[in-house]
Amino acid sequence: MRQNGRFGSFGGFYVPEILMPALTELESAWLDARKDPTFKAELKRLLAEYAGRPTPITLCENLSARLGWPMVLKREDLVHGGAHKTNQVLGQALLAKRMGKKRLIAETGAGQHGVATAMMGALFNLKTDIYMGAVDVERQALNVFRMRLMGVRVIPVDSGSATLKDAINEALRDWATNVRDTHYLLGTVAGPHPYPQMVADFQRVIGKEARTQFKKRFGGTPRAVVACVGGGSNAIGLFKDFIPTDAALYGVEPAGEGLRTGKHGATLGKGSPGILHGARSYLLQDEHGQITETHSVSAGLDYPGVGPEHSYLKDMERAEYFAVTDRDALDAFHLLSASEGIVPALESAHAVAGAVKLARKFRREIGGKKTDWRKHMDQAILIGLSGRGDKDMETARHHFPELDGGGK
Amino acid sequence: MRQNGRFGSFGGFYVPEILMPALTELESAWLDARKDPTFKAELKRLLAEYAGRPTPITLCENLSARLGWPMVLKREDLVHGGAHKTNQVLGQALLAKRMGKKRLIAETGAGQHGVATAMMGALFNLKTDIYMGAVDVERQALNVFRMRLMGVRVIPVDSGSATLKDAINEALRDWATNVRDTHYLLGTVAGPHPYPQMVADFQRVIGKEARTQFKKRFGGTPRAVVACVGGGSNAIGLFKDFIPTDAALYGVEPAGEGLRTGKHGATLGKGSPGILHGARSYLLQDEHGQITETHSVSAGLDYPGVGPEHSYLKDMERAEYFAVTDRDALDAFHLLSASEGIVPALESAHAVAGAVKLARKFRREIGGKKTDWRKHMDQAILIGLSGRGDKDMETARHHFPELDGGGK
Amino acid sequence: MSRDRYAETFDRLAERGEGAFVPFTVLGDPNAKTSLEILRAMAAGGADMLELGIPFSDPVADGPTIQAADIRALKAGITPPKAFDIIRKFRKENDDIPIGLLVYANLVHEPGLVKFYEEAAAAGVDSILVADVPLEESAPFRWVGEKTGIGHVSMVTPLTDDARLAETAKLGGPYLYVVSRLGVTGRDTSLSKSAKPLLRRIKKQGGPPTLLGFGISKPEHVCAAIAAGADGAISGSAVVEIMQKHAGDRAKMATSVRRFVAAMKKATKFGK
Amino acid sequence: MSRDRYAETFDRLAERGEGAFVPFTVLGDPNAKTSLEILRAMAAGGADMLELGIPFSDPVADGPTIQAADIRALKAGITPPKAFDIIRKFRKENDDIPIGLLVYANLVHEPGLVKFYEEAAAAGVDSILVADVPLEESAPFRWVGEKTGIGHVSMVTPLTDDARLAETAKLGGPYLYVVSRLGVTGRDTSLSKSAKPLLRRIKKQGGPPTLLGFGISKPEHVCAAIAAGADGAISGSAVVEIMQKHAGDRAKMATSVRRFVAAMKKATKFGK
Ligand SMILES: Cc1ncc(COP(=O)(O)O)c(C=O)c1O
Ligand SMILES: Cc1ncc(COP(=O)(O)O)c(C=O)c1O
Repeated sequence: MRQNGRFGSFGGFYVPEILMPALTELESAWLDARKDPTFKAELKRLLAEYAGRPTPITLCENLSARLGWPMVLKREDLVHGGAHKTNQVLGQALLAKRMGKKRLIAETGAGQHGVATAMMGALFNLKTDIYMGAVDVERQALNVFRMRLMGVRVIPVDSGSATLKDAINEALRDWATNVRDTHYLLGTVAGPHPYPQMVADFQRVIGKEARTQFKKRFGGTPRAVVACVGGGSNAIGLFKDFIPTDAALYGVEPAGEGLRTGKHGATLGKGSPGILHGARSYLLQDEHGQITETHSVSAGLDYPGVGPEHSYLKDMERAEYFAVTDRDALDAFHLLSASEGIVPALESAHAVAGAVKLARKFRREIGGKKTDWRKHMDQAILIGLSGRGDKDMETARHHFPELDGGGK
Repeated sequence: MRQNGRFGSFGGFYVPEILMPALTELESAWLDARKDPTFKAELKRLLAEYAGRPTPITLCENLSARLGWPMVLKREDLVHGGAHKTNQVLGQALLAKRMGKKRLIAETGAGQHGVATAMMGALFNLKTDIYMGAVDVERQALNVFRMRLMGVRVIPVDSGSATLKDAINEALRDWATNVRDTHYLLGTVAGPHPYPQMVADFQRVIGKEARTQFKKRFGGTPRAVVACVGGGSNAIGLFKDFIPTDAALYGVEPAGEGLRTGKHGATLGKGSPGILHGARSYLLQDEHGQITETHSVSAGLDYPGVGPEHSYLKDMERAEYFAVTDRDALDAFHLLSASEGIVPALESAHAVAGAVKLARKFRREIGGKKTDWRKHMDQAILIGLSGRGDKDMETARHHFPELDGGGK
Repeated sequence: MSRDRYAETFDRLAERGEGAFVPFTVLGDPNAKTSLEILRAMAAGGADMLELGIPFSDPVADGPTIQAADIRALKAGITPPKAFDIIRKFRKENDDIPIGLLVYANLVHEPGLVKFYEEAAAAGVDSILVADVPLEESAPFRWVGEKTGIGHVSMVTPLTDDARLAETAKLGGPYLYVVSRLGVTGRDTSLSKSAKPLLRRIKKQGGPPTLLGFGISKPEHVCAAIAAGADGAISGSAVVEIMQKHAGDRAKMATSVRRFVAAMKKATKFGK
Repeated sequence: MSRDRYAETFDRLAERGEGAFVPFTVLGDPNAKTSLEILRAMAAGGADMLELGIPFSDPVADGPTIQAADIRALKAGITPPKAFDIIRKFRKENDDIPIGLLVYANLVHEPGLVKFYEEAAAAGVDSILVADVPLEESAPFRWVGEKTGIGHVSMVTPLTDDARLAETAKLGGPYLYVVSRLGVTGRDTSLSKSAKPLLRRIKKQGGPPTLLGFGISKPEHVCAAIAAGADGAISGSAVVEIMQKHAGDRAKMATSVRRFVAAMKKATKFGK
C-alpha cells in the first residue's frame, strides 16, 4: 500500500488477508489514474455527456419565503440514474476497465447502488453481479427488475438479516473468491482503504461545482452546508471543497422512529468506534461488538456503519452530525414537493429536514423575524439534494394515506 | 388574433366561441413575452437552474457497435421531472403568471404532463387542477399520488372512454367556465392556436442545443433526426432547428398491436385530416368523423390526434413518419437499457426502435457491413430521448416476465 | 329550400308578442325511433323551433348531461346519415317548424362541408351551429351555408366584446345563439346575471334575433330571458334530463317532454 | 501462561511423524452446553489442536455454513464472555491441547484489545487469529498478544507474494494459517491445486509450522495437505455440517464429531 488509509484513528483496511492484494492493486491503479490526464479527461467527458453534469444549484424561493431563510439546493437528483451515485460508479468502472477487470460486483440495499452499478455494467460491457438481501429483493422488486433489464444478475442473499449489511458481507466473500478478475464496486465512502478516499475523490465534484456556482450566483459561500449521511458519500462529496471555507458542515442521520427507540440508523450520533466492513469508524453495536440492526424509512440510510472520514470530521469537530426522524423526513419530503415541485429521495429528505431545523435556529438567532430572507443570501443554507424521489413513491404513499386515493 | 395560426391548411382555432378571448389574450401575451428580454432571461434562468438545462448529447458506443451505425441521444430524460415536458410547462407557467392568472388547469393521460404541471403549480404558487380520465386515475395511481404530493387537485373524468381525450374535453369545459382567471396549460403542440406554435417555441430549445452540441462534438449535422410523436411536442422541439439543415427528420408513431389490428395510435400514418381539440390536423376517425379509440403500450403516445405542424411537415414531405409496434418499442426499451444503462420512457423507446430500423436501412445501403461505425459520424442518427423510463417500470415488468422474479 | 322558416316564425311570434321556445335534443337519443317521437312531442308541446344535436364522440362544448345523450345515441349506432333520416321523417310531418342543427366541426369536415350541408338541407334543416367554430373559422361554413340555403348561427358570449359583437351581428344568420354564462351546456338554478347586460349590448348592435341558451331549465328562466330582451330561449340539458328520467318508458318520456315544452312555451308569453 | 502448548504439540507430532489435525467449531453452537460436549468429542477423537470461533454478526471471511453456526450461537445468547466460559470449563478438563481463537476484529476492538486478550488468556486460549486483520493492521494485535502470552496467527494465501510471505513468516507466531484457495470457508470436493505450490513457497521462507485450511472435509484432503508439505490441516465447515445434520440429537452429534475427527486424525499419519 502506498498510503496508510487513515483519517486520524479511523479507516484502515480490516479485511481478510486474501483481499489485500486486490486493495493494493486498486489503490495503485487509482493513485495512478487520478494523475493521468487521459483518465481524468475520459471521466470528465462521461460525467458531462453520459451523466449530465454539471448539475445546477437551485434557489428555493417558496421554501425560503416559508422558512424566512435562504435555502439553496445542489441538484444531484438531476444526475443520470437519479442520484449522486452515478458520479462515483463512473469513476470506479472506468478504473476497473483500466485494471483489466472483466467483472463487477456490488452490494445494494434498496437497489439504488445496484442500479447505478448495473448502468456501468451495461455501459462498460462488464459482466455484473449484484448482491442484494433477499428481504430487499422482495421489497424492491422494481429495482430488481430494472437491474435485470440492464443485463445484470441479481443474487439474493439469504444470510443474516438478509439486507444491506449481509449483501456487503456476501460481496466481500465473492470478491475474496474472484479477486483476480473482479472489481468490487463499493457503493459509498465506507469499506477498507482506498474506497473511502477514492469514492470521496469521485464524489468531490458535487461540492466543487456547488462552491463555484454558489459564489458565482450569490457571492461568497453559504453559511451552512447540509447533507444526509448513510455511508456518507454524498455528504463527503459535498463537504470536501467546503472544508477549507467558513461554511459550517452538517451531516444528517436517520433517527428512524426516534433515537430512544433503538430503531434508528444514527451511527455517528449514537454509535461508538468499531471495526466493520474493512474500516475503523463509528458503528452501531452492542456492548460485545455485535453489529445491531438499524431502521430508517429511507433504505439508503439504513446502515449500521459510516465512512471513516465522517468519524474523523466529527471527532475533529469540523462537521456536526445530528439526526432527524422518519416523520421529519417524510414531512420534508412533502414540504419540498409542495413548495418547489421537486420530489426528493427520502434520503435527501433527511437533509432537507435537517436544513429546516437549522433555518429555524438561524432565524431565532436574529430575533425570529420571517421577512427579508433575500437579505441573508450570505447566510444561505446549501442542501445536498442527493437524489430524486421517484423510487420512494410507494413508501411515501403508504405514509400519506390522505393524499392517496387513486387506484389500488 | 395577431396570427392566423395555420400551418398550410392545418391548425387554426376550432374552439367554442367562449374560448376565443382567452386564446387571443394568450397569443398576445405570448407574442409579447417572446420578445421581452426579461421574460426570456427568466425562462432561461429557470431552464438552467431549476430544470437542469442544457441536457447533453450522448454517443452510444455499445449501441452503435451493435448496429454498426453511429447513434447519438439527446438526453431530455435528464431534465427535471424526467422528460421534455418541463421545458414547456415552465414557459407556459411563467406566461400565466405574467397574464395575472391565478389558476392552472391541465389534462393528463398517464400523468406525466399532470406531474409536470403540478410542479409548476408548486413552483409558481398557483392553484392547480388536473383532469385525468378515471380509468387512468386507477391505472396510474403513483402519478396521482405524486401530483397530490405537490399540492394539486386531481379530478377524475368519468365521461367517454375516461382517458386522455376525455380529460382534454373536460379541461376545455373547465376553461370555458373559468376562463377569466385560469390558464389552460396544454401538454403538447396540439390544440388551438397559439398552443402549437407556443409549445413548439418553448420546446425548440431541445433541437437548438442538440444542433450546436452535435456540431461541436462531431462536426456537421446528423444524417437523421428521430423522435417519437404523440401530440408531437418533443419531436417538433427537436426538429425545429434542423428543418433548415440537410438532416432527414423522422417521426415515430405507435403502431400498437399492429397497424392492421386497428389497435394503434398512428395518426399520421393511418389517419386523415380532421378537426379535434381546436385544430385541423391528422386524426384517427371513422368514416363519419367520430374519433376512434387508440392503443399504445406507451400512454404518452396513446392519442388520436397530432400537432398540426406535423401534419404540415408530413404533407410538405419535410419530415417522414412511420410507426413501430408495442413489441418493437419494448425491445428497444430493453436494448438501450442493456447496452447503455439508459432506461428510456416507453414513448422514447419508440424513437429508439425507429432509429434502429433506420440504422439497419442505412447500413444496407452501404452494403450491410457492420464495421467502422466511427467512420460514419457524419451520418449519425440523432435520437430524441424525450424521457426516462422510471414511470414505465410496472408496465415493462409485465411485458418481460423472464426478467422479473423479485417480489410480488 | 327557399322558405325562410326562421323569419316566418320570428315574424309570427313578434305579431303575437311572444318569445320563442326552442327545445334541444340529441338525434338518436336513446335510439332513432324514440328520438323521432321526441321531436313530435316537442312540436306537439308547442316548440317554436327545434335545435338538434348530431351525436359526437368528443363534444367539448357540452356538459355531462348532453355528452351522456351523445354517448347513448352513438351506442345506438346513430351516424350523421341516420340522424338526417330522423329529421327527414319528421320534416315530412311538419314542414313549418325551423330546425337548427348543433354539430361539431369534424362531423362536417369529414364528409366535406358541401356534402354535409347539402344532405342537411335535403333532410329539411334550416340552420347549422358548429359548436367549435368561432367567428375566425366561420367563413367556409357560412359560404357553404349560403350556397345550400342553410343559415349560419353564430354564438355570442358574455366575453364577446363590442367590436366582435358588431362583427358577429353583421354576419347575420337566422338567429344569434346567446350564451348566457361562462362554461358549457348544463342546468342552472337561476338565470345568469351576465345575460341581461349582454342582451342589452347585442340589441345596440342590431343584427339577427337572439336566442338565449345554457342553463335554461325552468319557465322562470324563459320568462326572465325574454324580459331581459332575448327573442327566445333554448333549453337542452333540461330536456335531456327528462328523457333520461323516463329512460325505461318511451310513452312517458314523450309525454313528459311534451308537457315540459308546453310549460316552457307558455312562459314565453309573459316575458315581454 | 508460560507453557507453549503449540510448540509442545508440534514437537510431539514431529517426533511421531504425524501431521496435526485441527477441527474448528463455533463456540456456543448450537448452545453453550452442547458446544462444550463438542469440544470434548473433538479431544476424544484425537484432535491435536482446536480452532474455536467466537460468533460474530458479520463474519465476512466465512461461508454460509459457518455463518449459520454463528447465527445459531448468537441466537443462543452466546457472548464473548460466555464463549470464554466454555473454553475455561474445557480447559479445566484438558490442559494440554492448544486452543486457537478465530475472531473478527470488532469483537476484540469493542472491549479493548488488552482486556479481550487477557480474558482469552485467562480462559486458556493459546492463539488468536483475527479474520479481518491482515498484515498491515496486525501490529497492535501482535503487541498485545505478546504482552498477554497469546500467539498471533497470520494468514497466507495463494495471492500472497514472496515478499509478503517473507515478512509474514518473519513475524512468527505459533503457526501460519495457510488458505488453500481463494474464497471463504466452506467445503470442497478436492484439495485446491494452489495449495501445493503455496506450501512450497512458504517452506522456502522458513517460519512457523503451517496449517492448511479452507475446504478440508475428507481424510484424503488431510493426507494430501500433509503430503504437500503442510504441518497439519484445519477443518471447519465439515465439522459444522456434521453438527447441523444431527441438530436434533445431542448424543449423536458428539459421537459423529468424535468419529469424524478420529478419521481425519488417522489420515495425518499417512501423509508424510
Ligand atoms: C439518494 C440517496 N442519497 C443518499 C444515500 C446514502 O448514501 P451516502 O450516505 O453514501 O450518500 C443514498 C443511498 O442509497 C441515496 O440513494
Ligand atoms: C417521455 C415522453 N415522450 C413523449 C411523449 C409524447 O408527447 P409529445 O409527442 O408531445 O412529445 C410523452 C407524453 O407523455 C412523454 O411522457
